[in-house]
Parts: sequence; structure tokens; C-alpha cells
Amino acid sequence: MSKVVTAKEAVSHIKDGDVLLIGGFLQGGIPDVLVGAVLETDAKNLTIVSNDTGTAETNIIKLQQAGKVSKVMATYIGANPETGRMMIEDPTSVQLFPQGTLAEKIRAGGAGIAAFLTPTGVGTIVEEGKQKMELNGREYLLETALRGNVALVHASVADEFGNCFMRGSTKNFNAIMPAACDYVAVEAEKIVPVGELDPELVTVPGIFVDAVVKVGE
Amino acid sequence: MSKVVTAKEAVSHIKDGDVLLIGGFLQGGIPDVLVGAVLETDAKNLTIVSNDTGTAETNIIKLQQAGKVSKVMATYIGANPETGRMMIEDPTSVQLFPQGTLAEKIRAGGAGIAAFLTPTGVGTIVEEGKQKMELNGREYLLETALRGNVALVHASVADEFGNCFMRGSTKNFNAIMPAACDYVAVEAEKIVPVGELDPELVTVPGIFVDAVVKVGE
Amino acid sequence: MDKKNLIAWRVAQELNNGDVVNLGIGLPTLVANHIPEGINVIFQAENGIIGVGPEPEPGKENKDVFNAGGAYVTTKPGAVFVDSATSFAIIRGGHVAATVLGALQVDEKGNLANWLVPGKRVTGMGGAMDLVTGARQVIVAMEHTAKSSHKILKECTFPLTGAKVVNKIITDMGVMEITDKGIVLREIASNVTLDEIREATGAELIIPDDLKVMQVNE
Amino acid sequence: MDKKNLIAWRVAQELNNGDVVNLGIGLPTLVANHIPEGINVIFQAENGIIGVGPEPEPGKENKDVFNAGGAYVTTKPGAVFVDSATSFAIIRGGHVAATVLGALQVDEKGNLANWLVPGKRVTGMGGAMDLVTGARQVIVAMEHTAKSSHKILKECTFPLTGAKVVNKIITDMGVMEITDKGIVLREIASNVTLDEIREATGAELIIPDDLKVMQVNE
Repeated sequence: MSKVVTAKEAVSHIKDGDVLLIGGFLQGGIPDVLVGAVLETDAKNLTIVSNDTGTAETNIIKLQQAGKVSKVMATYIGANPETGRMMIEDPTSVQLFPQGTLAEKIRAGGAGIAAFLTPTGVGTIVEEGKQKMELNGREYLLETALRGNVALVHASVADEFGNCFMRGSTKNFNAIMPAACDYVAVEAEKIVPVGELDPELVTVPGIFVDAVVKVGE
Repeated sequence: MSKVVTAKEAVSHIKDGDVLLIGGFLQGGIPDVLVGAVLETDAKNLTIVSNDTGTAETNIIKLQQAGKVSKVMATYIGANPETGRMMIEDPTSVQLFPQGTLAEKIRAGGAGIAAFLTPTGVGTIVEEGKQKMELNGREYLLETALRGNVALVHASVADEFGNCFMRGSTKNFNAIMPAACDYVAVEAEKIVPVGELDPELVTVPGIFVDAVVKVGE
Repeated sequence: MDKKNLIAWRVAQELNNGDVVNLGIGLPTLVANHIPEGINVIFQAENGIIGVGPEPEPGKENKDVFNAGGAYVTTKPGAVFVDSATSFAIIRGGHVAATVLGALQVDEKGNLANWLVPGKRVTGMGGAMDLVTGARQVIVAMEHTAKSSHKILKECTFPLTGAKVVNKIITDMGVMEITDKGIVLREIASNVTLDEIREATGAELIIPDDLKVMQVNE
Repeated sequence: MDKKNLIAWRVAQELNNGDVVNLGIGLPTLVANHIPEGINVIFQAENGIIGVGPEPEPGKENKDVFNAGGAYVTTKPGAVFVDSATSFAIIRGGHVAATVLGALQVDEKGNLANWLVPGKRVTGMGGAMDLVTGARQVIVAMEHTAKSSHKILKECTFPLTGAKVVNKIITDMGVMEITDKGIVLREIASNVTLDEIREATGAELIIPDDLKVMQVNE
């Protein structure tokens, strides 16, 4: 049951208005081949969820420049000038979250947890519009789960079923976004037959994955 | 900075009234040497948090028979007749949770999440005494985080700093309990110098661990 | 084929290629023996295995690879091991296509009772409540009645495992689907009359125009 | 030693053996160069490394091992890699002993503003809000004033990174502790008078009987 396809096939499921969860951290462990392939599709009005929307040298900015992105959810946008520009033109088009809150919202989305209480952001502008709850004398924000239509992530090694190993600090958001999306495409530096990836090294179980694309290292 | 000690030293931190989180699943991957060592301490009035409190052949039942256990939190108690007896004599002494809820409560305890909304248990007796919340038209239970004073867990391999690899299905609750406790003792089938355990195989980071004890395989 | 294997075979026909499936103990475990050729089903053990294989040969057990019943199992190529929080994240998060389990009682609202008989010894719900809440399809596989008493009811009287969770009931007498209107009988066993199945059922059965004869293994 | 390294050295004296520590960008990164001998501090990068080592030699970079600033790093023996949810579980869960970061403003309630200047370009809070909420000790390391304007205030005017989170402020002029009563000056630099530090501070400084001269590297 091989899930190996071309990048073009892998992104052909993306529709207008989709929420895309894109793994990676600045220029590290990013699914840049898949994001590049999105540029070749007709999909527009996309919401991009990414830790940082990359840098001026990576591909998310090209989606923005092509007018395909109408909304961004991120934690840090200092390295992508186009996201900065979006924020200035329309502050509602860019939503910022504390990094741990964004990560936990995505984990909750994949784990069937509807919401969670976190102390992060209490007493800051992150509170705005959110329900506050007190528990044992401490205040918390109720943060809700986040899911996407499509996840695009980068793996060091994947097997043909989609089990992924993400090496070193490339795990970041790549490891947690697949469970939170309806359709998941992985680009992998190396693809091996099922059974060749040590089960104990699997970062993302293949049951979350729909498409595997081979890319250069 | 070696954390390797004897089992006796490792459990000497346990005090009367402590909440003990004990890893393992039935007879698999259980920290039976550490639990056996607790039997030799004076600690009493303990609360045991365990998926199942083991079987008639494992050591938690000996703590119960020695009168050291006043409360149990578990998901399944069909294999330990002593826990069944506790439940009959005093139904309030045994608290049962859905397995996913217990696991998530412990994860939350280690992750600084005060509480979470889960659909599990809605419409069942698990609801009793819990706050219900509606979100997007669906009902959820607010389940609070669970922490313990001491975690006792079993590892396949540990390094001297306490980084642990837990093989196969021995990860279960062993992997999640350390972060949720103030003091953590690991028993390991094999202990290696720091740097010899592949970083990509680490199930539990050593920063959570206080004591490492060598046991037979 | 005996009654239990007949039910298990019929359940197996409900599963699709690529499905992640959790089988309860007892009759449901037999489903693994009847998966149609060409269908790749991934069995999950809620204690942390995705890709459970058959029982190991005697002497070939791996002490670190066991299922939620504590029994040693093998794993298939591509199997993955996870901790309990991750395993139930998978279950609760809707990543399990189907869970197959027995019932003490099941009712026309889709309520399921299978963990506690009032007055009897309590063993705990284990992972059952999470499974019936999280799995995308909940299939009850059981004998239609318990000795002479009904198991399919208008309303469960035992404490519930889950409220409004059951999608299908597959028994030796037929295949039923829980709908908003009640229990629809989709298939009836060839050796059973409508009167017989109605009598064996403590709830109303809706009989559709396209009622079929229950598929059996040829 | 320059002013920044002087501050970084003094911060390093606050760290204990076995501490897990997160260093912010800028001045705080210098702290790693001044850890006392015999003290084993474990540096954490919030993008998923526990056990960060020094910069790699040119040409020895590993493209898969980088820190939260996107810079390539090495790892120490015993290092561990985790995903972002786990990394912030560690941070939020109180497993980081100390975080050292700069400030735009810090006030006598322990409020910290270091992510947003009203009217200037927004770059986002990254992991700072989680770090100041979760770390067991929050140490602000900075120059005492910004050119001629106060950074230590009665009340922050910029949007907060965290409310009531700061434990210590270490500057070129002294070491201060945030208490329920306000800012207590624990140490004062040997070349600074009480009048000078008071003038450079926009909040009241409580002077204890046991005020000490600020430790410096000999």
C-alpha cells in the first residue's frame, strides 16, 4: 500500500479556502518542495498556519506574493517581510499566538481535546476574546483546538506507508501537524520500503499520512 | 552527574501520604523492583495511581496487603483482587477513570495544562461531580490535571543522567508519568554512560529523572 | 463455522482497506481471522501498538510487546509503538476507523453498556469509553440474546459505556444500523424469521424495503 | 570585560548544577560563556533541543540541528530532541529552572514587556510568553537604562509579555529582586552610588540592611 506520489499529485487536494498547516521552523525542516508545488495550483484564499511563515528565502512568501494567502496564524513573523506587510495592511489577517499555545492547540486538534486551560498569556493581550477560568486560585485561558484541512510537513526518512522519522530539531511542528489535518502530505529526504524504518524511531505514525513525496536532502 | 543509586535509596524519598504514580500495564513493563523496595519502607497511607494496579503476581498487591495503600486511581482493576476488595469495602477508596482520560490527566499534569475538555465519559457516570461545557454544539467534560509526589517507572535502557528508552509496548504510562511528579525513580534493565543512548531513541528525557536503579532484564 | 466466527466474519466485511481498527476482547478478536484478501486492516492495541500481528509462536514471545489484554503479540512490518497518552490521542482524535466490541446491553439510541453490571464486581472501564467516543464507527458484535434475556433494548438499564455511540449491531440473527429513527434491520440471517428476530429484540426493529439476507462466508 | 559580559557573568552565578536553562537572544546568550566550573547547566532551545552545545565549527554544521533563532548549534552528550508540543510541555510544566531574557520594560510588580513596541513593526511573541509563565525563575538581564530613558518602571506601558513573572533583574548597575513589597536592591555595582542607581530607575528601590557590592568576575 504505497502512498508515494509526485509533489503535484500530493497538493492537488488543496481547495480554495483551505486551512494549511505547514511544518518547519524558520528555514529548518521546512516542506519547501510541497509549498512550492502549491504555487502551481489554482488554490487561493488560503489560511496558513505556521510557526513563522518562513523567511524571505523560503516558499511560503511566494504563495503570499502570488496572492494565494488571505490569513496567517503564527507565533513569530519577523523573518518574513510579506507577513509583516499583511499585518500592517490588515491587522486581522495575521493572528499571533504564544508558541506553546499554538503547538498545544494543534496537538489538541489531533487528539480530540476540544480545549485546554493554559496559564500562558494571562494578563497580556493574548487574553482578548478568550474565556478565562480560575482553578485552585490561579487564572487560566481556555484555548480551543486547532485543525486544518491539509498538513504539509517535512521528514528525514519516510517509509512507503508514511511512517516518518524527523531528525534532530526538524521535529518541531512537523511532528504534531499531521494528526490535526484531514489530508496529510509528507516530503521526505529518503523513502524506504515498509518495515525498513526502525519502529522505535517513528516520529509520525503512517496512519496519519496520505501522500509521501521524495525530495532532495 | 550520575543518578545511579540502589533501589532502597531511590524509594527513601517516599513519605506518608504521598501520591505514587506507578508505570506499567498489567504485568508488562512494570517497575516491580522499585515497588518491591517501597514495601521495605515505613511509608504508609499512600495513594497509588496506576493503569491497573498490576496482577495478583506483581508487587503493588503486596503494598496493599501490607496496609500501605489507602487510595487507588486506575482504569481497570480486574486483575488485582486486592483492589477489588478495597472497592467493595470502601467504594470511595478506588477511583476509576477512562484510560485515555487518566493518561491525558497525567500528561496535562506534566505539561502545565490545568484542565482539558474531553468528550469521553459524557452521558456516563464518569460525569459525576465534573463540570460540563458545551463547545460548537458538543458537550465535553472538564478534566483536571493530575500530579504525583513520586513516579516509579520501568525502562529498557537508561543512561546515567536518566535519559530513558522504553521498548515496544512498555512505554504505556511509564513514558508520561515522570513529567508529572516531583521526584522520579526509574528502574532500568540496562544502564549506559551518558552519550551512549541514541538521542533519537529517548522516550523520557533525563531532566525529569532523579534516580536510576539497575534491575535484571 | 460456529456462531461466533459467523458473526466475526460478517463484521470483517465492514472493514475497508487502510482502516485502523481496535478489537475488543472475546468474540471481537476473532474478526482478525476473517479479513478479506486484499484488504489491509491495521489493528491497534490501545496500550500503544499500531500494527498488531498474530500471536507469537510459543517460545518466540517478546516480553516488551503485548496487547491491552496483557497477551504477547507480534507486530506487522510498519508497526509503531506509542505511549498511552499518544495512543488515546489517536483514539480520541478520530484516527481509529472502527472499534468492534461486545455489549451487555445496547439500545435504540445507540447507547452502549458493556463495563458494569450493577451488584457485580467492578473491574473498570479500561479504554472502552474512549474507544466508543473516539472511533469513527462503533460496531457491536455479539450473540443476539443472553440466554433468554434481551440485549438489544429500548433503553439500557446498566451504567453506560457511551451515550449515542453505536453505529451497527451485528449478531447471529442479523445486521442492524442505529439511525435517528431507531434500529433499522439491514440484513436478516437466512435461518431466522422476522417474528423470531422481533421476539429476540427488546426494541422496535424498523424493516426497510430493501431488507437483505445476511451475508455469510461461502 | 565589557558591560554585557559583566552582566552575563553575574547572571551565570545564579545558576545551579543540573538546572535546565533557556537563554533569550542577544545579551542572554552570553551567559553560556560564563558558567562556573563544576556547574553543569543544561541549555534548552524551545524549538526542541534539551542539551544545546556551542556553535559548530564552520563546515561542521548539521542542517537538522538548529536553535530557536534558526542558528546551527551542536549538542552535548545526553542531549535529547523533542517536538514543539513536548518542548512547550516541558516549559509550561515547570521543568525549566530559569529563563534569562532581555526587557524593553520591567516593573515593580514583576510585569515584563519585551515583545512589542506600540507603533513599531510587530514580529510576534514566539516562545517568550510561555517561557516567562513556565520557567521557575525569570531573570531579566539588560543594561539598566535605554540611552537616557528608564526601563525599570513603576508600571510597564508597553504590552506585556507576562504579568507578575519576573523574579530578578540583573544590570550593569546592580542585582534586584522583585518581591511582594516591590523591587529590593540586593547588590550594587562598586562604581555606582545609591543616588545614581535611584536616578536610573523609574520605580522605588527598597534598600535592605544587608545590601552588598555586586559580585564581579575577578
